[in-house]
Amino acid sequence: MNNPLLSVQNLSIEYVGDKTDFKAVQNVSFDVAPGEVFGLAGESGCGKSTIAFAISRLHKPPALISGGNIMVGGRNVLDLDAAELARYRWSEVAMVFQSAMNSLNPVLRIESQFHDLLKRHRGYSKAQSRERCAELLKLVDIPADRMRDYPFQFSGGMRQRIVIAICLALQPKLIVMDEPTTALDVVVQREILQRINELRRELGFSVLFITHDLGLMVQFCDRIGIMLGGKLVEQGTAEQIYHQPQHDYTKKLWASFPSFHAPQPERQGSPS
Amino acid sequence: MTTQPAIISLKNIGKTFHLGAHQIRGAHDISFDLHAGRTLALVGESGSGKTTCARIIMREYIADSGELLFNGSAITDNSPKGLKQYRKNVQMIFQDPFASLNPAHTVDYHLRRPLSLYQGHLKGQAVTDKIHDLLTQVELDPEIVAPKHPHDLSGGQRQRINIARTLAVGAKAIIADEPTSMLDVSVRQGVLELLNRMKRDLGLALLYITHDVATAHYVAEDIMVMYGGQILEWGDVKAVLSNPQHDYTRMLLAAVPDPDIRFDDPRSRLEPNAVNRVREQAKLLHPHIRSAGPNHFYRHIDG
Amino acid sequence: MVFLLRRICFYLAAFIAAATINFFLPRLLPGDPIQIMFSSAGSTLSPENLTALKLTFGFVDAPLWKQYLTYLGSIFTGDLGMSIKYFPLSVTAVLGRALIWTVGLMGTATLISFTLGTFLGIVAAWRRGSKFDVLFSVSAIVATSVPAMVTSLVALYFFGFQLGWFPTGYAADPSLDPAFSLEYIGSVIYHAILPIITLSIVLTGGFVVTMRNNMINLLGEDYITMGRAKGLSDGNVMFWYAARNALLPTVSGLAIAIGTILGGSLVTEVVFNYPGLGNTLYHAILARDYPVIQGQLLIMTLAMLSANFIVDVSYVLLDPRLRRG
Amino acid sequence: ETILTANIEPATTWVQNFNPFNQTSARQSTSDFIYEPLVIFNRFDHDKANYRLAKSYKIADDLKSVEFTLRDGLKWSDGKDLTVNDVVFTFNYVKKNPALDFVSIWNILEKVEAVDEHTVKFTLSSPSSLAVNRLIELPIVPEHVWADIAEPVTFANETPVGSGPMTEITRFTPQTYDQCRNPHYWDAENLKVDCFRFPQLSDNNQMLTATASGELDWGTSFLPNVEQTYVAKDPDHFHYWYTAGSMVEFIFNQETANADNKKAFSDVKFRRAMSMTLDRQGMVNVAGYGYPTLNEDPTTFGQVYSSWTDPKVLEEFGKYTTYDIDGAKELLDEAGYVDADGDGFRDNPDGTPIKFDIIVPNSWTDWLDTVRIAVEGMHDAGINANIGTPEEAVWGQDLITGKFDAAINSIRAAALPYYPYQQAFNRDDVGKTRFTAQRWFNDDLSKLLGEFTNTSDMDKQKEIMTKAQRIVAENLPLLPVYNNPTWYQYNTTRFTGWSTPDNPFVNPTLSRQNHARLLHLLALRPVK
Amino acid sequence: MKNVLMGLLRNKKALAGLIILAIIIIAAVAAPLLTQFDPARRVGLPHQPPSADHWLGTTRIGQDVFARLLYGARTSLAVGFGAGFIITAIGTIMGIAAGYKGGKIDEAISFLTNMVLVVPNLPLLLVLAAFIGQASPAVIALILGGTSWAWGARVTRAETLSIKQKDFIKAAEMLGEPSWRIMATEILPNLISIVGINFIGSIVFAVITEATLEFLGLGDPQAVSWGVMLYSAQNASALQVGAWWDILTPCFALVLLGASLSLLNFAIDEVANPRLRTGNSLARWVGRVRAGEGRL
Ligand SMILES: Nc1ncnc2c1ncn2[C@@H]1O[C@H](COP(=O)(O)OP(=O)(O)OP(=O)(O)O)[C@@H](O)[C@H]1O
Ligand SMILES: Nc1ncnc2c1ncn2[C@@H]1O[C@H](COP(=O)(O)OP(=O)(O)OP(=O)(O)O)[C@@H](O)[C@H]1O
Ligand SMILES: [Mg+2]
Ligand SMILES: [Mg+2]
Repeated sequence: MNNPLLSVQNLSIEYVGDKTDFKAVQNVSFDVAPGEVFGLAGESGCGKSTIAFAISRLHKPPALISGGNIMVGGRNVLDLDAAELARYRWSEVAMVFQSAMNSLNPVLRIESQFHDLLKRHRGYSKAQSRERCAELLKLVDIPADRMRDYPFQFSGGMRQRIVIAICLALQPKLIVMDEPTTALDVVVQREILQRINELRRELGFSVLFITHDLGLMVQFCDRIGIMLGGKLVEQGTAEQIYHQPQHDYTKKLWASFPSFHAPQPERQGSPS
Repeated sequence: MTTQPAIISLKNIGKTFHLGAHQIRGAHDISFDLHAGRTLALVGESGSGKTTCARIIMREYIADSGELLFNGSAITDNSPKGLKQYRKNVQMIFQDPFASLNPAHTVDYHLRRPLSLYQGHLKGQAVTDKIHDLLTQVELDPEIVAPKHPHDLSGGQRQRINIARTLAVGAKAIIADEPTSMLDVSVRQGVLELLNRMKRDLGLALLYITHDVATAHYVAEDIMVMYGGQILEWGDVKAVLSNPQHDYTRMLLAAVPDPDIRFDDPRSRLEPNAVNRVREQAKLLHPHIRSAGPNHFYRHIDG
Repeated sequence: MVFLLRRICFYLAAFIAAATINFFLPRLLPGDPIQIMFSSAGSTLSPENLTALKLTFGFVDAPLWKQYLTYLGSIFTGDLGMSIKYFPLSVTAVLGRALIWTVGLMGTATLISFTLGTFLGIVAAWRRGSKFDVLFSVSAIVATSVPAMVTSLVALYFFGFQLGWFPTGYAADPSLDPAFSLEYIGSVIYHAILPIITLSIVLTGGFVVTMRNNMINLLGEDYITMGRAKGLSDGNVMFWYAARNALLPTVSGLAIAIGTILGGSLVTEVVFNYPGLGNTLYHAILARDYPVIQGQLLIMTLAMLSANFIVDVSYVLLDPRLRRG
Repeated sequence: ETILTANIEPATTWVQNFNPFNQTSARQSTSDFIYEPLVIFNRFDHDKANYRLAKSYKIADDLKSVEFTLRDGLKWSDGKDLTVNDVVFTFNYVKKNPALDFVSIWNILEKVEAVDEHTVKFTLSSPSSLAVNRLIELPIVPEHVWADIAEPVTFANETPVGSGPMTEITRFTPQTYDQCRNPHYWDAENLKVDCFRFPQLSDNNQMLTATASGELDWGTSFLPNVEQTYVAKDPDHFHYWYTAGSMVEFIFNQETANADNKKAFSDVKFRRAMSMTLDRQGMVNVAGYGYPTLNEDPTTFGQVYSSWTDPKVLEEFGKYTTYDIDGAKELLDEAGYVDADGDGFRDNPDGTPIKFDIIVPNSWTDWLDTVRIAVEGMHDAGINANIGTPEEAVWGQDLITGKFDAAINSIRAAALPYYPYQQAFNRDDVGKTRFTAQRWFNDDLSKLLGEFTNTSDMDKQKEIMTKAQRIVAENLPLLPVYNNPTWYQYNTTRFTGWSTPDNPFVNPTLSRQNHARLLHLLALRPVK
Repeated sequence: MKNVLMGLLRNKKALAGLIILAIIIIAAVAAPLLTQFDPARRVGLPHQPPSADHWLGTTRIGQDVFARLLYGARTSLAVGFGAGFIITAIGTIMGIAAGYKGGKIDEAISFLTNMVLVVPNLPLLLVLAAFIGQASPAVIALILGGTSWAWGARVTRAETLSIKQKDFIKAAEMLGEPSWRIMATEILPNLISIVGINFIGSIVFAVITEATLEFLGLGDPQAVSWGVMLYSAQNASALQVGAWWDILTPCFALVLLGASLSLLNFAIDEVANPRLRTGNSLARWVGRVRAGEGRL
């Protein structure tokens, strides 16, 4: 791929244990092009979040990046020093976490969760932050006058949308979404992803989308990588993954996915 | 519908929660039957009242209005003994396999307790044999699994233990409240298969509660779509899903991920305004019931 | 608001219950308190003499329930009777005198230990597993298990007697008259340093451990990670995100800790001859000065209740979820 | 201005109370220093009368009345005249307010009247040669102040008007107070100290610190290891002298509720044996740091009244008050106290068990240690004795009410041996004081003591006491062990003229019981 | 249960705590073998410094400090464990009953608990001990047990409330288990670490409080215990006269016992809550980073 926005190269990540180490990510490589939605699928514990964390360099001991590079916009993220890292985070890569419920600070008003970010990266005053906050909330269909509320006063779907608005605040080139909608209803989930899709079209950022719902993934992503036990076992366009799955594991995943839209696909493999 | 007698029937059940000044409609005018050898799926989004229905059936909540019938007769005995007698027949499988088994006890203990409570005639070796049977029935290796603690087991295995536990009681009806939503995609199928088999082989009546329309389609004979405490549409699974009548049902189905229609495709699009409108409307009470086929009913939106 | 109202009702009930216990306790236990009280002074007193004295001090032989009602009434009017040992001071005056010192001592020590302990706990949690963490968490654990008297005795011995850096008693230089002068205030501070330090040592450990554990539990939360992902400075995330939330359970722990603090300050005051409530209580007990003992328990309970109330209020202020709820 | 810093009483906080009738919470510097006595008898100078407010007194020949003559020109500290009317007022005032009468003076008094401008006459209810000692215990207060006091018992007398050398409270804080010279003091020319300063000290350790720092001129506290902790700090100026004070003894309650114990307690052989188990020297050395004065005198007189002791009595009964475990065992065996039930302890001759607690105030550590040593000895002799450690107040009450088996107790030392005997063996005092706690009485003894007060003839008195002491030594109702030390440290840096072992002109202690402390104060001279 | 134990044995802090505790217990039990002296008797000259005869010197009246230390450990341990047991038992029963039963029972127990919590504990104990008079260690343990359970009850209740929400409790109810059985066999085993922490914390509290009461002179001065040792030493002005062994010995013993138990408590916390753990993995992690095998 020419000039990928994100290029993960031979990434290996371990969790250091008391006696032995656990290799959570093994030699994973993939690229994400500007404006592209790249999906990472795989079952629980296969290392998806571990990769997502590494991209923002959020890991803490005992996680250990034991090999590989993460290139964003041509720079190796792993080589950034503390100051560069602070600048890099969120302004280049923003992130939506697994649970919408808990990724907003429960004791801070929504506006101050925008403000601390904007102040840090842009040096905004309170008034400026408030103005920007209003704009952003409008983008995700939340009335701007609610910015003085606390997170617990919003429903789960609204909270997730607020997080997305915060993600957009610095106009990052990449947004990492780690199972952003698992806790939500299908309808809400659809509304949110639809909104993200529109915003992506509008603003041109790329998305790294993590989920274990293959159907949703094919619907939303341009390209998809399938992970199994820390390894990236298959990678291709959504089309390919859906219609011509190569790896046995991918096939098995499809088999266990009952779709009611399409006529039932022939089931391969036996249910476990 | 079917000719077999209903094991459990709900007749015009209503339940309102009072939270200080305001009220929440938990269930309104709910009626349905659970039949032996059949699965009834109850779908709906979060907060629509599914669990409330389950709890009313489990007699954890007392309904404000309406009747709960067991084997065709209204329940009158509210003593602990009567409750126990009832629960011998009606059991529940919970959503979170990690929380529904006591981490302090072994699998063996989890199955031994219902046996000693409900199959008191079994003694000594007979109990152990029965536990083996049960575990084999849910496709687990008794030798390996019985002595283990829950945290040594995977989510799918735990859910199987839960199923075995209801079998140990000897229940005729099982309420499964989102039994697979916490499981990995790859093992969900297995658990559902197992439930299906139990239904077939043992003639159980199953209430399958889920927000995942796709799996409901896969396991159930009948389906009910719930919103705001009301059942908006119900009937044969195929009929309802292929020919939804209520706007809300339509919207719900449209929102189910479909690999064949990408987001960029205008067909997939849900208009936010439309969504809100449907939601607002579905919240209202709809007393008029219409039929759209021999086994397909819905609440008609007036005006 | 409903929450606070409920609490206030509880406090009122608790206060009356405490007052009741307070009244009946000495009367239920063996021995006639009045006899005991005067017997030490009465080695040559004739019975007539004793009776006259008792009457003067207001010990009447009314029926218990009547005494109880009088007692309850007098509590609410703030009249706690006369001290025997410190005659002619009223109990209120004796306690009032002592209260200032205890409040100063405990207040400062609590403030220091809470701030320091919480801060150390935050940093230890943030740098979990580092040398800093190991050093401070282990010494905090050890510190929580050291009795206040041990710390006080050892500090008194080394810094008071051996090195002579600090005075070994009193709340101020006895040769100075209480005044709002630099000299006097300086002397008060100088005399308070050692007791405050020992008391703080006793208390800090607990705060370190609670705060550290609360913090560590919180650090796994998504919003903390989100704070870091936002590129906020470590300090910002540590204090604004993590510590603020971790503080909530610590603050409620503080309410319970007040009891420990009172106990600790009692021992410290006795060892350092600091004229606070604890010391007063101790000597009142030795002298069987029942009116003072009763008043003291009451005032301590009242202190606990107010501390709890303050904690309740600050809890509401700290946690927006309670404010609206 | 010369200020003398002294430790007069332990306190956690000073309370301004100078009511001379108050025995519980008034400052101990009230009597003598603010309210000067009529006369002070100096025990250290052959009980010589030092005339203070009175310039003389006279006991009537029939011993039925006493007349005191006041000095001329006496003034109260506010400048008003001090007259016989004040004396008469005071005694009648106390009669009117019995709660003030802490010396129970009206038990022996019939009436008080002014004979003339300078003379006041006390008529006694029965003849007594010793009434003077009691009369002078009551402080004389100014009529013009006290006549208007509505509640004299609770009156705090914060700004006292007195007759003594130190009447002016110039400074009073909870932690220190200054008591300064009386501007109208009649004996001002002998008074060279301008002010007392009393810092508040609450326990041994604080007193030690204050004394050892040289801050105190006059100390009256127990100091552990005084040579090392005090004298060594400045051997040229820091001194101490512990004279023999109250007599400490073990007692057995003759009227104990425990019938089995009572059998043993009432047996003089048992008491003698118990007395022989007491390691008195050990008690003095170990429990008392060597400060108390050993008392192996079966009459209990000991060193304080050594001039009264009959050597024959000592010879005859002295063996029962010397430490001799084997002797004790022998005596017990002889008397039939053997271990009947095999529990390792001796029982009564009739087989009933003996088991008792010796009670001691739990915070009086020297006594506690004394009892420990006693119990060790009793165990060695096979007696099941234990320690009971109530609070001081409870101990006092138990002794008064008689709810105990055995105890350690003390009797105050006074000018004559008559007083301790009168205190301990006066049947009328049962239930009123702790001194009669052993509840042992003897009619012969009572008669002798009655005779004693009916004569003022020294030889006659001596004869009576010789008979009395034989009765006591023979029956051994009190098991003397030592005399408590009277604590006294003095610092010659700022003042001289102290009473010392070389010049023991006065009982040196500053405690309230010692009226001669006033004489001591007047002898002090500031170092220039 | 087994896991907790295994976890404890693997935890360094727990191991240190257990070893110290074991030494103290052994010393207490084997006291007659370790010293020939009677702790209550005078066996030497007053205030002798440590020597071959008297390993830790003698007290003011010539008792052997080492013997008193050993026998005193018995008292401290007995009071600690006794009171700890009572406190924990009452606290746990109250806490579980309030948390599980809810409703009126909860309200009553919670009120009682909060009541006890707002009455200052040490002052109350002081008054009680004084009124009872020369409280023996056993009496002190009883009073402590009766007045100090509230904290445990509150914590247990809170934890019970969260366990009660778990589906396995609901499952047991659906099975028709009687409520006593749910409390005893479903809830209690899951509270094991809380109960453990409560127990050990109560022991520390009881040991310290008993010593404090005795130090203040409200105990039985005859008892052979660390608190009485402190009291006697303080009364004899041991520090001022330079007899440091007399007063520092019980101080040190108290600190050691307290520290060992607190370490154990901390470790239970760590075992129960893996997040708190700072095990070997961090050391290994640091090693690997140093070796250049990786970064964050
Ligand atoms: N702090 C940690 N210490 C040790 N192992 C860890 C740690 N965090 C994660 N792991 C392990 O690393 C593996 C990968 O975890 P990761 O969170 O990346 O999985 P995931 O694919 O995101 O799963 P899920 O879909 O459940 O979120 C898992 O097996 C997990 O047990
Ligand atoms: N005990 C209760 N007290 C008050 N309100 C309740 C109670 N139980 C349920 N509700 C309310 O009743 C409504 C229906 O709840 P219910 O749990 O039945 O929904 P659900 O469809 O099961 O949702 P989910 O999919 O999230 O489990 C919700 O709004 C809920 O908040
Ligand atoms: Mg993940
Ligand atoms: Mg539900």
